Amino acid sequence: MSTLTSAHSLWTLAADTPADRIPAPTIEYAQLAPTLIVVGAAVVGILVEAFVPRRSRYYVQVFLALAALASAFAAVVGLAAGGYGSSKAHIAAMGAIAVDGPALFLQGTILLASVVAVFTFAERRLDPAAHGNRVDSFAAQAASVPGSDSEKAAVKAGFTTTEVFPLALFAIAGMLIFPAANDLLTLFVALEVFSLPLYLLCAVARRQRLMSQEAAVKYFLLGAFSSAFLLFGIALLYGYAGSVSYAVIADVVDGTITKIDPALAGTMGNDALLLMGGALILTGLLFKVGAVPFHMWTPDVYQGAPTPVTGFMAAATKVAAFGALLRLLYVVLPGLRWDWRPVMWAVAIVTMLAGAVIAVTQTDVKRLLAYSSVAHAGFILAGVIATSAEGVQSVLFYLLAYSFVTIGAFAVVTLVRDAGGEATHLSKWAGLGRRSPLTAAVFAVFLLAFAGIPLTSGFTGKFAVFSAAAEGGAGALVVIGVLSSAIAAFFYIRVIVLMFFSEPKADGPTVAVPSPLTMTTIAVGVAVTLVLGLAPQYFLDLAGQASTFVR
Amino acid sequence: MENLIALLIAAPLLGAVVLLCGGRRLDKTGHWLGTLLAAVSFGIGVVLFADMLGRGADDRTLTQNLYTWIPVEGFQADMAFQLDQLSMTFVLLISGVGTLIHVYSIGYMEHDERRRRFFGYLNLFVAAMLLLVLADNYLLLYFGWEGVGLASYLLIGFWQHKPSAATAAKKAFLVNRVGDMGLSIAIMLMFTTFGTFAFGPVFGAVGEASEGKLTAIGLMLLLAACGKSAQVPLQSWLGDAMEGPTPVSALIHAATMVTAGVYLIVRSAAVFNGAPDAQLVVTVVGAVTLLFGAIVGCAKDDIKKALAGSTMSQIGYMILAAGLGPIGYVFAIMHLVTHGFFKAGLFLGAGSVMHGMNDEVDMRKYGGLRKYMPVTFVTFGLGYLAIIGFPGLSGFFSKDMIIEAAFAKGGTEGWILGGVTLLGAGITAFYMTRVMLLTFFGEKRWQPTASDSGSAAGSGHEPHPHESPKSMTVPMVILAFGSVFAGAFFEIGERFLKWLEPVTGYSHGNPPVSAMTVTAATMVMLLVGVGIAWAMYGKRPVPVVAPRGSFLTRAARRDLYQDDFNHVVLVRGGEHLTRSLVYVDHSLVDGVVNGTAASVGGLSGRLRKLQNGYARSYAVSMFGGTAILIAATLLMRAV
Amino acid sequence: MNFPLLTVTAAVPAVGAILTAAVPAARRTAAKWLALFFSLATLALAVLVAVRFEPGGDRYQLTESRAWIPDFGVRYELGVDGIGVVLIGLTALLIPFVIAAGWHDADPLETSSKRWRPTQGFFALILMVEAMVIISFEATDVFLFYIFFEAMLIPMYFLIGGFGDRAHLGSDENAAAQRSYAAVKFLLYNLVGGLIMLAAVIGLYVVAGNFSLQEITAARAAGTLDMATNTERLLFLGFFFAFAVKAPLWPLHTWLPNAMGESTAPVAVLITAVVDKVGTFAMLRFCLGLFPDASKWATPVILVLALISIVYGALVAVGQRDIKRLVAYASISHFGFIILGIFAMTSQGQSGATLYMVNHGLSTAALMLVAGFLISRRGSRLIADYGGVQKVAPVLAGTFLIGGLATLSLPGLAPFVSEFLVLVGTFARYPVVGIVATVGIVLAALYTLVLYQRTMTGPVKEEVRTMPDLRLREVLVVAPLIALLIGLGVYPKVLTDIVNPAVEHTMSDVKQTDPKPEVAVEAKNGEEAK
Amino acid sequence: MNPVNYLYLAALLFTIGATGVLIRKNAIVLFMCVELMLNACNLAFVAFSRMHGNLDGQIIAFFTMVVAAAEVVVGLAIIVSLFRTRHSASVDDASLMKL
Repeated sequence: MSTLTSAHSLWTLAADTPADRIPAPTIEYAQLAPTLIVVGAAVVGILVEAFVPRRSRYYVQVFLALAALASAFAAVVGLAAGGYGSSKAHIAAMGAIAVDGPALFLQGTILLASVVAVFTFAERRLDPAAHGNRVDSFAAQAASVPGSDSEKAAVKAGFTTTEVFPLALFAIAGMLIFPAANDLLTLFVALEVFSLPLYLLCAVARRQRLMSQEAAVKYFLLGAFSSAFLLFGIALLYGYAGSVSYAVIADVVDGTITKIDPALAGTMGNDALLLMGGALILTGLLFKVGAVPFHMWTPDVYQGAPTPVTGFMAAATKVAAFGALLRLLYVVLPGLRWDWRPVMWAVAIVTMLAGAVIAVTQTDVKRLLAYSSVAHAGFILAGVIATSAEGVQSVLFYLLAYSFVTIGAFAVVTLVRDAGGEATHLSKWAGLGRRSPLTAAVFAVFLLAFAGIPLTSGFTGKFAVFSAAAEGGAGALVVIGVLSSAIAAFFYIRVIVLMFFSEPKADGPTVAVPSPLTMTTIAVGVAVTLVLGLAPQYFLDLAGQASTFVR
Repeated sequence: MENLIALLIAAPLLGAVVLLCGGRRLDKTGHWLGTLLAAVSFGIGVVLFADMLGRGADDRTLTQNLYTWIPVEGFQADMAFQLDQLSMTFVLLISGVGTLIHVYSIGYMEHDERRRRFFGYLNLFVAAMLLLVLADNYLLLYFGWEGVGLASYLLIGFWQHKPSAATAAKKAFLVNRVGDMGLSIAIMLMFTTFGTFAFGPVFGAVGEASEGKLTAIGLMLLLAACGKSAQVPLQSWLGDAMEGPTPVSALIHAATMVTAGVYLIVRSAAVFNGAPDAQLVVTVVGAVTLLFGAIVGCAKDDIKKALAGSTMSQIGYMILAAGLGPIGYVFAIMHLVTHGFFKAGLFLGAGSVMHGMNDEVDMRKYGGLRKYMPVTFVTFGLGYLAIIGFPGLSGFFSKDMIIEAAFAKGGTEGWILGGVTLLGAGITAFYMTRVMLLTFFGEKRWQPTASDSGSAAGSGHEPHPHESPKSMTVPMVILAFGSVFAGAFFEIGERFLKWLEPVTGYSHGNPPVSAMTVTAATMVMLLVGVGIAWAMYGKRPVPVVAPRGSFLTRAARRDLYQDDFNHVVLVRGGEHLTRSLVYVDHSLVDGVVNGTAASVGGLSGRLRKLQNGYARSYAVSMFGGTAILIAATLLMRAV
Repeated sequence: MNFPLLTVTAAVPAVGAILTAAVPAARRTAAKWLALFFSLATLALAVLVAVRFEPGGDRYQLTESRAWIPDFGVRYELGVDGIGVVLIGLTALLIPFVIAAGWHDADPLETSSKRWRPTQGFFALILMVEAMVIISFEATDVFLFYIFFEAMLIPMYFLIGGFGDRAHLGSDENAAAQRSYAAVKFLLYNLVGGLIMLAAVIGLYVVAGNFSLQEITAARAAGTLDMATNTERLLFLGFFFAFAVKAPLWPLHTWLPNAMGESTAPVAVLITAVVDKVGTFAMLRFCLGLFPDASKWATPVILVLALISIVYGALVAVGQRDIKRLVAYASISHFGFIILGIFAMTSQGQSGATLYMVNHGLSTAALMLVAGFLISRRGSRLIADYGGVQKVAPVLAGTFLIGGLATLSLPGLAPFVSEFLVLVGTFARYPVVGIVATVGIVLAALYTLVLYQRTMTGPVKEEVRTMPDLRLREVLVVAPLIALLIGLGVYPKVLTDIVNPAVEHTMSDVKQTDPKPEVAVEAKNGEEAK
Repeated sequence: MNPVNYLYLAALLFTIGATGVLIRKNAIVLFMCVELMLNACNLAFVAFSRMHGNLDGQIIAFFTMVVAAAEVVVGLAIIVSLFRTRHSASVDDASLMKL
């Protein structure tokens, strides 16, 4: 910001000043390492697509992606260990990006989730081999028309869409920035950076490509629509505060800003700008977290997208979006607490209830999980509303718990297959527990975690969020949350009944035996679910230490 | 010495356990074992009795405290026994008559393949009954009280393959349960009033308690007594109870268990003395039952049911006497004992008759049996004379005493009660004579086809009456002796009065009329009763098929419609109630829950429709949502 | 800290569950014996607990305390008072019988696939339930208790829904549907109760800041922790609702008949004799301990509901056509008595209620298991399908009768003691309630005897003519239960001695003293008053 | 001229764009409407930048254009592939997934 004003003063002066007077921005590369590593890897990935022979691309890409994510996570850990999460937390890159507890915690979560998600991306054992080539769940050639000769040729030639890995890396990079963004511009750019690749990833399913493309279109149009709202909101806030930097806006909102020029004085008075701007930005973020009434894309997109992508999206997107939401509400708009809290109350309540209620009558596993994710968004919002350190802590913890359960659940969904690919219709899951008890048991664990049954991470998270909300004085919200989780329990249990208590169908689906990749994903999911359920203290501490924003 | 008390109960209890758990291998010897153990108990009783006589009138009470049964803060129930003259009387009666009936049953149940279990139940009964009379606190008494109820249930329903028997057993237990409710409430009242329910402390503190409380306790005890002793309004089970084997009817439903109510009231003398209103109710119940039973007894053609009616009526005498207070307690017990002898004798006689007649019970199908079974005839006859109060026999003394006592109550009550008892004596004479005539006199009326009202043994061929085996006749003879001499024995020198007086207390009261006149009146009633009976059944032949009879007769045959009342009001009503409740449970209580679930489902189905698959409608919802969001935020600021 | 006996007691069955589940499909019998062994080991440990426990000592003994989730103020705190000891004993005692009785209930059908190992699952789940029940009897930390109170629903749910009664009405699909309906109903009822309790637990956390039962109780007593009246009442209701569903109290009872009707007899015993006791136990320990004033405030309503349960349950039981549903409604009636005793708030009432929990466990186990044997023979649960069994299977009939007599609480059998104590305790404070409750003893006789008469007596039905009498295994299951019923009926002292001190503590929690009798009597035993 | 008028214009354009998204069928047109909304935002940015007299708004506008360009690439790719599959660019035809 300072640079810009100075630049502006230059600009208004005579043009004879030498350009070298513009000070080069100082970038703390070390502290931005996680993001930079991922972006770099993504770029390299593009080059790999260009130069590495097709045969070996898959391996290179997988290795590259995993290495990048691992090292990025290492960097995050290093930063956290270096105290950037707590004592040395500050704002880097000329005020564009915050390096603080929440940012690092969420980035760590996103990276871990992405690692296991990439495992499912790389799974090549589930689909039967086509012409002797092992295939993953992505289209041989996304560009070719489904059922066309070119597609057949591509399949015959054993093409695979290895581009998904760089795309995923780009998306991850955007997600890493999103919760750390410290001015609205960065927020917007990050949003687009992680949205656009996701749109594409939705479109490249190998099976049921029509649905996949439809999902992509819907996601894209609605996403663009929402980001337009977000952008307009940014514009209004900028108009209100004369800056897009969180810190400045916050000061203006509080009225604690020091130097007030007449223009600012003029716009500052106009609360409409502030409120409408805030509301519009909230719209954009609530769209990403899938809160009612901005949730309607979730079921369709979750169903249409390739299941690994769905899992990745459901987990990582939520983490990133909620991170951004937290920062916006806790850093930029705390001064407006009394304005947005009631509204968010309403949103949270509607989200919890609608998500739970509509899920009751779903007949497709992926749509069911989509609606359950909506309901969970409502629960997390309850924690967001607490506006307290406990609130932040609980939300961070919940996101950690939730993302692994989600990825695990969708990974299990990829295993249950019949002739037409994944058998996602619930009726096909009947008697799964009889046919392959282990798979069913694992899925049951995830469902119980979703339902918030004690001894699973779901319960700990729910307790954390609700107790934070209750301490924040939102008792009624807790009661409603409890009721809606009762409704939610009903449909999770319906699936369990279906799997264990109903007789298997003769033409029922088979459970594919996955490679170690997916197995790891599921195993990690189960492990995290149980650990966070039985001994959550360490992670609660982590989240607790990470629960203060830098401003 | 007092350590023997527990053995009184232990012996038959052991018998019950061994016989019931012993399994088939005891089928051969079981009945001997059972009889032996009952006899052992009687022997111990005699020993204790001798010891008791050896001691002075005031230190004759023995107590034995085994252990604390239920120790809870403020609530102490001991497993403790108390043997005083009153208990002693019962111990001898129960174990004595009990033993005799064991012996009798050996013969009577010879052909029943479940005889072993029968003896097990009998022993169980004896043990429970002894516990009842030996307990030193009401809770333990309650233990015995329900114990005899169980034994009675098992024995009435002994022939369980007969639905009628099973039903009768269930009925008996349920009606008794109603009485038990009274007993338990009485105990609770004592606990809240005195903080204890052991005889000694309670009776000691009666003085300090309010009369209201005492009356309440008294009435509850009376309710219990009504249940167990088949007094109006809880008398309905006794008639049906005759479904049980005859020895059972003799032991449980004539001699011992049914008299437990009398014991309870006499035992609680202290309480009742403090509650005159309760006493009045007792006398009324007694008087009503006295007539009720007698009338029913007049109309029944089933010999056992007739005797059952008479039992009811005789116990009515005792209850009435007990209700009179100190004037009557002693005579209530005395009549109880004598009645124990002659009524048991009568039932055994009836049993012997049925034994000879293929278990035919309809007296109209008897007739002229005195030639075929002389021993039964004589013993039954003596019992008959005793019960109608033929001068010199035991019934004469005991009943006479009660009638006198009733008059001695004084005032109009005295006159009314006295009148009732006199009338009762007359009716007793009538129906007993009727039984006698129908059974043993006249000419034979039995047909080749015996009805199937008997047990499985009831087969279709011509019955050929015969005298019963020794094992059956001997007890009858002994009981006949008892019924002849007991009364006189007790009465000479007022032995019985002196014996019990320390326990129950005695006051002579003020008879408005002299004992002689009362006796004279009784005799008159007696002759009238016998005369009418002779006129109706002795002179002219008795129709095998019962005539329709007068309204009163028909009413009496149906137990004065009391059962029908129960059936309509309680049974039917209960059925309707349960049915409707089942319905409520299913459709209302459950319906609400299922309804909620269903409505959630319906709501879900409707909301689902919003997801119509059109991207643009999603956009609309987003747009609308945003609009609302903005509006809301602005509104928040506005207000 | 010395040897963590309580943890071990709860851990042994859990370990057993895991091992049993791990037994390969072919070695079914091995799994059964393994499960039985572990349940017996648990019983031994439970006995050890009872031995180590000094009735006169501290309120909570054998305590353990470790940090668990400081952020939520949650500690891993265990400790038992007399009530806990007795109930742990009951649980550990009944499970072996449940296992032995269910020996063949989970043998796989020929049709089912090789990978499907129902037997291992069945016994593993039973042991898992045992572990969770035991630890919830031990927990003195509200959160810890809640965790297992909720978690035990899951294994129970699979036991009900996964292993139905082979003797079902109608077709297989129909039965499967009925079964999963019952299971779902069970789970949803209890889950809703639990979630509402969760709200209350969170509320308690907000108010008190930690979950330690002892600390909170002490603070309440000392007055350092005062709740607003309404807060306390709301929290109480939240807790009580969950326990009332579990107990179950009218009108939250309708899940029990379905659950007991559809599940196998041993599982039905597990539900009503073991798991449901957690509800009543928790009322005694948590509702009264944490919210004494609110408990007193709510007493009138609760007493009325309990009365309704007693009478209503009994009457509906009379109207049942299905043996197991009848027993279920009988249990509802009995739970009414237990709750009555708890909230009468007299030492007799509460001792009675505690004994009642044990005795009802034993009596229902006896009755239900014999009923199970009966049903497995004839393959029908309908009362109307039986008749005259007593003729062909006297031992079965006899044991059935004794179980029934225990259910109608005949003196000399254990339930009488507890029922009478409850009645006396209630009567002492609320005479009218006490009198109405005594109606229950008549109705109990009614449904028991009607059941016995219709099934066991009368002419022998054709279908039961060939019915075999109890086998040795079955006798071995029933005989000890009956022995216990009689033993505790004539000598309940063994239990009361352990229970009484705990009850005194509870009474002091709620600051209640027994009503004094009108007339003080100096105990002069024996001699009569003239 | 008062920069506020530009804001009004921006608001108007944004609304038009939004309305277009809601009422038009063709995916391309829809997409154009979105672009219109983004441009409205740009206009607003520039106008505010003028009012506050600092450069941020204008710089943001450039960013927005870049982002919009990227969006076009992705968007057209998706829409085209959809069109080639279904031979129609109507978003209402793409409604396989519902309820």
